Amino acid sequence: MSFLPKPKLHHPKLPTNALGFTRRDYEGAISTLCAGCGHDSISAAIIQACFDLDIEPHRVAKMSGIGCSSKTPDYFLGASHGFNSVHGRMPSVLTGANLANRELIYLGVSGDGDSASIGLGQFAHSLRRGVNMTYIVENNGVYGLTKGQFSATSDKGSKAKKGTINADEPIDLVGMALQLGATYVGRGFSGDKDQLVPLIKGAIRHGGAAFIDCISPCVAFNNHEGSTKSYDFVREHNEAVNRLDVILGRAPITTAYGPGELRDVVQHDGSVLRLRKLHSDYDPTDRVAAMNYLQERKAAGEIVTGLLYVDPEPSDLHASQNTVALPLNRLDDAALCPGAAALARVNAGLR
Amino acid sequence: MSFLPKPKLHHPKLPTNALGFTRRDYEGAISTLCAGCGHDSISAAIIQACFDLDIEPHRVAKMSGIGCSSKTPDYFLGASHGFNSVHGRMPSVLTGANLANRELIYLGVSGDGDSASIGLGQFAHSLRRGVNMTYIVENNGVYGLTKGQFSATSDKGSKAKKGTINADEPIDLVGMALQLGATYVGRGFSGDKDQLVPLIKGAIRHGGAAFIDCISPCVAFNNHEGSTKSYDFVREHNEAVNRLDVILGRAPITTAYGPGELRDVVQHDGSVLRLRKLHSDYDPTDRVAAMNYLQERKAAGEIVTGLLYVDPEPSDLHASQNTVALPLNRLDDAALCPGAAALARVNAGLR
Amino acid sequence: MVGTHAAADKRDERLRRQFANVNGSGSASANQLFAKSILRMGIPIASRNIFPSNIQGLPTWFEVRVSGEGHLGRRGGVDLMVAMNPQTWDRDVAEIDPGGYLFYDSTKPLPQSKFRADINVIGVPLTQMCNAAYTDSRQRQLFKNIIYVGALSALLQIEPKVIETLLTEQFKGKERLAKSNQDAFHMGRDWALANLECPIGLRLAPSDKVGDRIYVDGNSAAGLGAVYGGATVCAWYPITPSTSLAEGFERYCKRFRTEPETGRKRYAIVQAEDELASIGMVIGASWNGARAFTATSGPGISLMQEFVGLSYFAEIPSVIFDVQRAGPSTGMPTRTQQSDVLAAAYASHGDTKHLVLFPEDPRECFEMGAQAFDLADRFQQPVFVLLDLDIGMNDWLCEPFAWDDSRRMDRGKVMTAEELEAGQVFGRYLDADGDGVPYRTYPGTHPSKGAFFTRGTSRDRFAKYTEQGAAYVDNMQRLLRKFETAKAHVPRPVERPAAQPARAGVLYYGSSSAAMTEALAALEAEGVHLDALRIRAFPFHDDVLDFIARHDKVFVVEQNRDAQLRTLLMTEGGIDAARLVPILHYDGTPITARFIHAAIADKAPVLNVVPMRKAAP
Amino acid sequence: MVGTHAAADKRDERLRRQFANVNGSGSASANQLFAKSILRMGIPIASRNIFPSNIQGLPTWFEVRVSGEGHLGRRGGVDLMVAMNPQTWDRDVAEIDPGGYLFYDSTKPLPQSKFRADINVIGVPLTQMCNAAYTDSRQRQLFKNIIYVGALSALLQIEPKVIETLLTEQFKGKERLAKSNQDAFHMGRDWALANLECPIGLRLAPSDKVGDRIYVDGNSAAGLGAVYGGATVCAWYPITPSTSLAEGFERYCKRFRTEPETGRKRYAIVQAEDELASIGMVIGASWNGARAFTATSGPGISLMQEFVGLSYFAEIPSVIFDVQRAGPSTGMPTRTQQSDVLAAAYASHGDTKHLVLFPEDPRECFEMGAQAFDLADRFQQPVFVLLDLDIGMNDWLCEPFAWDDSRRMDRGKVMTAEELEAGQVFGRYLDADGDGVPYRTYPGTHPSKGAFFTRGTSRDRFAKYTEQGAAYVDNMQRLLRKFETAKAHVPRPVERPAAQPARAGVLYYGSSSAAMTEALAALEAEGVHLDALRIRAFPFHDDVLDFIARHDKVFVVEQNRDAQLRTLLMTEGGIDAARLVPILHYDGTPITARFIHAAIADKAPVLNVVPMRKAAP
Ligand SMILES: Cc1ncc(C[n+]2csc(CCOP(=O)(O)OP(=O)(O)O)c2C)c(N)n1
Ligand SMILES: Cc1ncc(C[n+]2csc(CCOP(=O)(O)OP(=O)(O)O)c2C)c(N)n1
Ligand code: SF4
Ligand code: SF4
Ligand SMILES: [Mg+2]
Ligand SMILES: [Mg+2]
Repeated sequence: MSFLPKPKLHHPKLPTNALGFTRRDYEGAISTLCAGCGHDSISAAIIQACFDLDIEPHRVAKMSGIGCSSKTPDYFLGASHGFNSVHGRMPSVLTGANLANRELIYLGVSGDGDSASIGLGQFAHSLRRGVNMTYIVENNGVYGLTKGQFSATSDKGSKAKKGTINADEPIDLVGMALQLGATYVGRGFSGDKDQLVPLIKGAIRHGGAAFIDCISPCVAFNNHEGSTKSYDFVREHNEAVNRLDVILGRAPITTAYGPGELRDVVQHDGSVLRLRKLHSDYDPTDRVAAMNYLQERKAAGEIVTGLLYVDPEPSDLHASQNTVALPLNRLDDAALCPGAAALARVNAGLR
Repeated sequence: MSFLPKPKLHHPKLPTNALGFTRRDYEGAISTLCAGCGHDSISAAIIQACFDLDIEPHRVAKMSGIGCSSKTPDYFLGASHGFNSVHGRMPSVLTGANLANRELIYLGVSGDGDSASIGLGQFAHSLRRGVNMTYIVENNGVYGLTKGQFSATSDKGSKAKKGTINADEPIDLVGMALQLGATYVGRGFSGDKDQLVPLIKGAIRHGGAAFIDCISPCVAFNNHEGSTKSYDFVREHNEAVNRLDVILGRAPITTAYGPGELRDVVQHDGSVLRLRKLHSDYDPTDRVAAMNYLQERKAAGEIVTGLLYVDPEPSDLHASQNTVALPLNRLDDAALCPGAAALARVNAGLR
Repeated sequence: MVGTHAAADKRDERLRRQFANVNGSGSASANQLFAKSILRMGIPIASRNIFPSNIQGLPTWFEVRVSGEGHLGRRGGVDLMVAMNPQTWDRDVAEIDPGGYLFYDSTKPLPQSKFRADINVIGVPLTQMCNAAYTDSRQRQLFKNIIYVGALSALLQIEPKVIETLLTEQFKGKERLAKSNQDAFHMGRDWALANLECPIGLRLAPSDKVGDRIYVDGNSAAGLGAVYGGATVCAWYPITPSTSLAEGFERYCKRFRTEPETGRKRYAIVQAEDELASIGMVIGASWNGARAFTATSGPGISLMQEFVGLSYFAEIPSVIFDVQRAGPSTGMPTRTQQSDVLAAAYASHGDTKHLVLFPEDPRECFEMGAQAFDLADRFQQPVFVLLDLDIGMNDWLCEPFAWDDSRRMDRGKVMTAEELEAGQVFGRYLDADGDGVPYRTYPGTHPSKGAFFTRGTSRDRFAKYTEQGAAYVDNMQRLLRKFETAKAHVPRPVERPAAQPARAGVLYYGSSSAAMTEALAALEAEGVHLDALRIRAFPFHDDVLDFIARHDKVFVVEQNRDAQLRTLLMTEGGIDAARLVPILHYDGTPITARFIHAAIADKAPVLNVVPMRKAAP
Repeated sequence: MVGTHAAADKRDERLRRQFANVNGSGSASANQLFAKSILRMGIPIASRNIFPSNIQGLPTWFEVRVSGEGHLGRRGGVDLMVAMNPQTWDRDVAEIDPGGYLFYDSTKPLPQSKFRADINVIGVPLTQMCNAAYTDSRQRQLFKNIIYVGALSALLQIEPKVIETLLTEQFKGKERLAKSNQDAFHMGRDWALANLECPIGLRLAPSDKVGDRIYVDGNSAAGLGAVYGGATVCAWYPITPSTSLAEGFERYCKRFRTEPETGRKRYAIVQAEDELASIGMVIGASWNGARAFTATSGPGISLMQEFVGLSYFAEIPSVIFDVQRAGPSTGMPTRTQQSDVLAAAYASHGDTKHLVLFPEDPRECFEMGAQAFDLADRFQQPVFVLLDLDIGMNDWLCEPFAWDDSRRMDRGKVMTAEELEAGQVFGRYLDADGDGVPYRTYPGTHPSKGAFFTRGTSRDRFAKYTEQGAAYVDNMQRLLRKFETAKAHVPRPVERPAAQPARAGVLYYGSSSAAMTEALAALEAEGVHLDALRIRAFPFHDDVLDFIARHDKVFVVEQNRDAQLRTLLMTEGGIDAARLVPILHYDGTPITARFIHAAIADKAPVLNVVPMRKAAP
C-alpha cells in the first residue's frame, strides 16, 4: 500500500520541486531560538537542501540530542518524525534507528557541547561504524541553552562573554571525523548558505557516514569581540578550499581533473559532486593529504571550509552487518520466528 | 613531620638506587594475569622506570579503570596508593586526584577498551585539559577480561580468534592524543622494554599531559595469525622513529641538533630527553609534522613507535586553574573558611 | 484547589506580574526592584521566577507573595496581576481571584470580552507614556518597566523613598542612569496618583517583620556553604537549575579564597565534559583528601549512578548537590519537583543506601552545604543535598547565615603518618571502633605504611581482593552498621507540635516547608490540629519513627507523583503503609498552602477530626 | 546455616569437585562429561560453575547436585569433594559434611593433619598414573581429568556405556581423540575397581526422572527467546555474566535468521562502545519499529538510567536483560545476586515505574525472553528481564522450550497508514482507549499524517511541547493508568498451596525457585506448612496482594541484602512491613535449600506454628 504525498495547498506561485512540493512543505514549527541565531540559518539550509533534492519529507528521520541546536529539528520538516533524545546521545539513537529501517534518510543534528563534550564518544563511534547518515554539528563554541559556558570546541584563548579566557585545547571535530574514517567530511558556516546547502545535499546523497561541522554563531553568548566563533571572526578567517554543486538526475558530465577549475566526483548513487577548486593543491579524495592540509592551515589560524573529504564509494554499517535488503522493521513473524518444529530440534540438541 | 622511607630488607647484593631502594621495593602483589600477557611486561617497565628515577614509591598515585590492564596497578608499586575505579573513567578520577594534591606523581593505566571504547570521552578531555600525568594505554586490540571481543583500536580487517573480521575503522589513540594537545606522546611495545622504560621515564618527568600507547599483546585472545596486535605482527611492522634516553641530575650536555644522530630535549624540570634519531626527517617537537608523518606511515601499514611528540615547556591544569602552591588537600580551616565576620558582611549584602 | 480561605487571607496581598521581555533584560531588574522595595519596608515577601526552557522570547512570570503573617510559601491564586504579555493574557486574567486586581497597559484598547466582571481593572497607558518620553526604542522598553513599578508604588502605597534608595544603590557610580531611572519611576508614580484611585484595597504598611533576615537564592547559599565547609574542588557540568550553584561557589571563592599575596586560588573548579566526569573528579579528589563536590539535576543524577555506587562501596566521600527539577527524563527543566528522592537514596545497582539532606530554605542550604562535607568525610560515602528549583533559583527571605568560629572541619577517621609510625593497626575496611566506620589514609602519607588499593570489587578488611562470601557479607553488614551510626549524626527533624493534643501528624521536607507552615495555621484556624515534623535527612533519625508511632495517621507531604519519601519511611522504618497518607503535588509549580490545606481538609474524615466551622468573617 | 536434615538427604548425593586448570581447558569438558553422564542415566542434576573474575590460574569449582527427589537448587554442604586444587585444599576439606567423601590425587603423600577424622578419604594416584601413561605434558594434564571421571564412575556406579557414548558424540569425526579419551576413562575406572571399594555409600541408580527435560543455560535460552520474540536489533556491551546472552542470540540467529538465498542477515548485532550507546541504539531501533534489546549487568544498568527514563517518559519500547551479579559497584563480577530489583523497577530520576520479569529457570528465560517484546510493544516502555548469574551462566535441567505456531507478535497500538488515511484521530499521547496506552506511528508511515516529534520533555496529548502543569499531570496520571493496565498482562504469579491450610505464606522469585521448592518440602516434612507464591513480574498482579491478604505473615525470600522486592511490595501494594518477613541470602553464592529451611524454621515462632519434631533417623 502506498500513499502519495499530498502537498499542502500553498500560494499557487510558490515554486515546486519534482514531487510537487513547495519549500513550505519542508518547514516545521516556528523557531523559539534567539533572533539571529546561526542555527536558524542551518535549518533554512536543510529545508532548501531537501527541497532541492526532491525528498519526500516523511522519508526523513530527524534526530538530535539536547541544546538550542538540538531543538532545531522541530523547526524543519514538520512532516517527518523527529526525535529529540538526551544530551550527547543522538548518535546511538540514530544508529539504532538506522539499523531498524535502512530505507529512511537519517539526519542527525547536534551541538558542539552535545557532540564534543558529553557526546564525544558517541560522535566518534558512530562515524567509525560508517552509519549512513548526515551528521551536522551546529558549532557555536558555547553551550547556548545553559547560557554561555565554553564548550570543548572553544578555541584556546577565546574569550567568554563574561571575560574569562578558555585554557583548554579545542577539539576539532573535522580533524576527528577524518581520523575516525568518516567518508564525507565538510565544514560550513551558517552565514554562508550558498556554500552550506550543497554541502548538505552532497551529504544526504552520500551513502555512508557524512559529517558536517557548521560554524553557527550564538548571538546571545558568543558573538562578541574576542570570540573565535563570532560572525565577524569567522567571516574574516574563513578559507574555503572549494565550492560545491550537487548535480542529480541525468548522467554526469565527467570533467577530467586537470589543472583547471572543475572536478566532478560521482557518488555511488549517481549524484555528482561538482567541485570548483579554490586551492589548487587540495584533493578532497585523499584523506591523508586532507588531514595534513587541515592541520597546517589550522595551525596558521585559518578556518578551512568546503567539502574537505569524500570517498565516493563508501561502505556503511548495513554492509558490514550484511543485513537483508528489506528493512528489519518490516520483517514479519514468518521471517523472524523459527517456529515449533525448529524448537523441537533445539530441544533435542540440549539433552 | 616527615618520615624517611624505610626500604625493606632485601638480599644485600640487590642493586639500590639513590634513595637506597631496590627494584623489589617497587614491586606489587603477584600478578594474576595470564602467563605471557604483555601487560606484565609493562608493569615491569614501570617498576624499572620508577627505580631508575629514584622515585619514592609512596609519592605515586596509581589509577586505572577496569580490565586486565587496569588490574596491573595492583602488581607494581605496592607502597603506593592505588585506585582501580570504574570502566572507562580513570581519567576523571585521576584529574580529581591531581587537583587535590599537585605534589604526587600520577600514573594512569588503562586498556584499549577502557580508553578507546567506553572511555574515549574522558581520555580526550583529560588530555586537552593538560592534566599532569603519565597515561598509559596497554593496547591489545581486544577486551581481555571479558574474553576477546574486538575493541575500538582493532584494525579494520583484523581477525578475531573466533574468526570474525573487524569491520569498523580503528581509533588511533596516538593520533587522537596529538590532535587533542597532549604535550608528550609516545608509542611503545610491551615486547621492547629497552624502548619502553625510557619512554615512561620521560613521561613521568614531563610536567604535563603525557600519553603512551603501548601495544601489549593478549596471549589468550589476540596473539594468533591474522591479528594485527600479535607479538609477531607488531615485531614485523614496528618502525621506531627514535630511541630515547632520559638523563637526570647533572647539567645536560646540550648536543647541537645537526644532521647527526643525537638530539637533546631539555624538559622543564631539567631532565634531558636524549634522542637517537632513526628517521632523519622526524622532529618530535613539531606537532603538525608529527601528525602528518604518522598519518602517512599508518596509511602505509607501519606501526610507528618512539617518542613521537614532546613540548618541553608544557602547561598543566594547575597552571590554567592558577591554584596555590600548597596542595589543596593540605589547606586548613584558616585557609579555607572565611569565618563569622566575613559571613556577617555577606548577610549585610543580602538585605 | 479550593477557594480562598477568608479572614486570614483578607490581610494578604499577593502580586503576580508578567512580562514578555527577554530574560536578563530590564524587566528582571524591575521585578527585583519592586520585590526589594517591599522588603525594605520591613514586609516579608517571597518571590518566584517562572521561566521557560529557552533563551529568548517565551513568556516568563515573576510572582511576589506578600503576607501580613509573614508566610513565605506559595499561597495559590492571584490578587493582583500585572499582565504585560499579550501572549498569555487569557490565562493570566483567568488566574485572578474574584475581587482581585488586573493591572495592564491600556495604550491599545481591548474588547470588553477580554476582561472579567468580578475583578478590578487598572489600566495605565505605559507604551504611550514611553513613546512620548523616549525616542530610543531600547529606552522605551527599559523604562516601561520602571514606569509600572512607579505606578504600582502609588497603588500599593510603597514608599517612594525606599525605591529611590534602591535605585541609587543599584546605579552607584552611574549617576546619570540612576537619575533617568528615578525619573521614570516618578513618571509612573505621578501618573497613577493623578489618574487612579490610590491606594487600592491591597496596600502595604511598613512593618518590622523582616528583622535581620536576608534575601537570597538557595544555590548561592549552598555554594557559600561549600566554601565554609572547606570544599576545594568543584567539578560540574552545566544543567538547569543547578548551574548557579557552581557559579555561586565560584563567586564566593573569588572573594574569599584568593591568596592575597599571589592572587592564586585556594580552590579549583572544573567544568567537566559531562556528569560522569564530574562525579569521577569529585571521587578522585576526595580519595586524595580534598573536599570536593558536584552540583547537578535529575539527568545528571541518572548519569552518576555508577560512580555513586563506587563511592558507596569503596567508601570514598562525595558530596552531590541535586537541584531537583520536574522529571522524568528531560521533563520540565525549568519547573520544580522533589522527585529524585529515591534516585538519590538508593542510587546505583546492588544494595546501597546513601545519606540525603533536605534543606528547607537558603539558610539551610548554607548550613547543610557546609555540613555535607563533614558527613561525607565522617561516613566516607555519598551525601546528597536535595535542593529543588524553587529553593535553588528563587530569592527567599530567610534567617541570616550563621557560623561559629570555633567550628572545625570534621575530617572523619583519617590515620596520620604519626599514627601509622606509632604502629597503629591499619585495616582500610576494619571496623576498629564498632561503629561501622573504618579508617582511611590519604595517598602519599607514609613511605611504607598505610598504602592500600582502592577498588569497587569486594575485598577483605585489609583491602585485599576477595570473592569469599563471608568476607563480602561481613563488609556489607558493616556498611549497614555505618548507616545506622549515621542516624544520630545527620540533622535531626524539627517538630512543631499542634496547639492541642493531636492524633494525626504530618511529615514534610525541603521547599514545602513555608507553604506547610501556612497550611497548618489555616487548618488550625479551622480546628484541625496536626502535629508536624519536618524531616531533614535520610537515614531517618529515631525521632521520625517516634513521631509516626505517636500518631494514628500521618500525612506525608511531597512534591512528586509516587510518594517517594513515603517509600523510604516504609522500607527503612518498617511502617505500615496504611498509616502514611500521601499528599502529593507534582505539576512542576511550587506547592501551595491552599493545596495542602485542601488536600488535608479533604482527608480530614480519616482523622476522625471534625473541623470546626469557621466563624463568619 | 544449620546442619544436614536427616532422612530426605540420605537419598541425596551431591558432588563438588575442584580443579586448578585454566578455564576453557580440558577439565571443564571433563566436568560436563561427568554431569551429562548422570543426566543420561535419567537422574536429574544441577550443576554450577564457580569461577573467579580473571582469565587464568585462579581456583575454579564445579558443583554437581544429584538428588533422588529431583531437587535442582543448591542444597548446601558437600557429600563428595573432588579436591584437585592444592591452593584451596584446606577450605575444600572443611566444607565436606560429616560422613562425606574426599576424593584426591594421592600421588604425593599428605600429612595426616591435612585430613579430617569424620570423613571418608579416597586417594587415587592420578599424577603418577598420567606420568606413567603419557609423555607429553599437555596430554598428562588433559587426560588426568578423564581418568578421575573414570574413577568416579566406578565409585558412584555410573554406567560406563553412557560415558562411552558421550565421548563418541563429543569427538565425532575425531576418532583418534575419542579412542584416547575412552582409554583414559577406562584406565581410571579400572584402577578404581581394582584398588578401591566400589561403589561407595553414594551411588547412582538409573532412573526415569529426567524425562524430556533439557539441560541448558539461561543466557542461551533468553537469547533464543529473543529470536522467537522477533528481536532484530541487539546492541550490547560485554560484561560478565551477560555476555553469553548476546552471544546466544547471535548463535541462534546465525542458525535461524540467515536469508537462505543471499546469506544475508535478518538481524543486526552491534557491540556498542558502552552501555549508554547500547540502550540508545535499542531505543532508536524500537522508535523506528524494530524489536530491539540489550543485555547487561549491574554497572550497565546504572549507566543506562538516563536513557531508561527517556524510554519511560517518551514511551518507547525497550527490552533490557539484566543478568544480575553481586553488587554494589563492580562488586563480585562472577557471583550471583538479585540485587538490581529496585535499580530496575524505579530506574532513572523523577517518578518512574518499569515492567520487570523474573524468570525462574532457562525455560522461563526463553518464554519471558520472547514475551518481553510483546509487553514492551504493548506498553511502550522499558521491560527488564532480571536473570542472574546462577540462571544465566549455569546449565539447568528444565522443561523443554515450547512454542505455539499460531502465536503472533503483539506489536501493540501502532497506527497504520491505512488508519491514518481513513481519518483516525492520532494523538501520540492521547488515551484513546482509556487504558492509558496511547497509539504510536512508525517513522515514514504516511506522507502527511501521523508524524510527531518525540522528546523527553513534557508535551501535550498531541506531542506538542508544553510546560503547563495540567498537561504534565494529565500525562503522568495516564502513565500510572498504563501501569495499572499492565498488571493484568504481565505473567501471573504461580501458587503452590501447602498440604494443609496455612496461616503463613512465602513469596519468592527468580533463581531461588529450585532451592525454595526443596526447602518447602523439608519444612513440610517437619510440619511447617506454608503456602507459597512465586512472583513472576512487576507490577504485581492482584493475585500477589490477595495472597498476602490471605496470610498473617509472609516470608519474602530474596538474594539481596536490603529486601528489595519487599520494598516494592510495601510501596506498590500498601502492605504493612510487619507482615512481610525478609529472608535474605546475599553472599554471592546461589541460595540453598538449607539456608531457606533454617532461616524459616528459625522464625517459626513468629508463625505460631510449632514444628513437629522429626522422628529419629
Ligand atoms: C545529562 C544532561 N546534562 C546537562 C544538560 C543541560 N544542557 C542542556 S543543553 C546543554 C549544552 C548544549 O550545548 P550545545 O550542544 O553546544 O548546544 P547549543 O545550545 O550551543 O546549540 C546542556 C549542558 C542536559 N540537558 N542533560
Ligand atoms: C560499565 C562496565 N561495562 C562493562 C564492564 C565489563 N568489562 C570489564 S573489563 C572490559 C573490557 C576491558 O578491555 P580493555 O580495557 O581493553 O582491557 P584488557 O582486559 O584488554 O586489558 C569490560 C567490557 C565493566 N566492568 N563495566
Ligand atoms: S542562546 Fe545562542 S545558540 Fe541558543 S538560540 Fe540563542 S543564539 Fe542560538
Ligand atoms: S586475557 Fe589477555 S589481556 Fe587478559 S591477562 Fe590474559 S593475556 Fe593478558
Ligand atoms: Mg553550542
Ligand atoms: Mg584490551
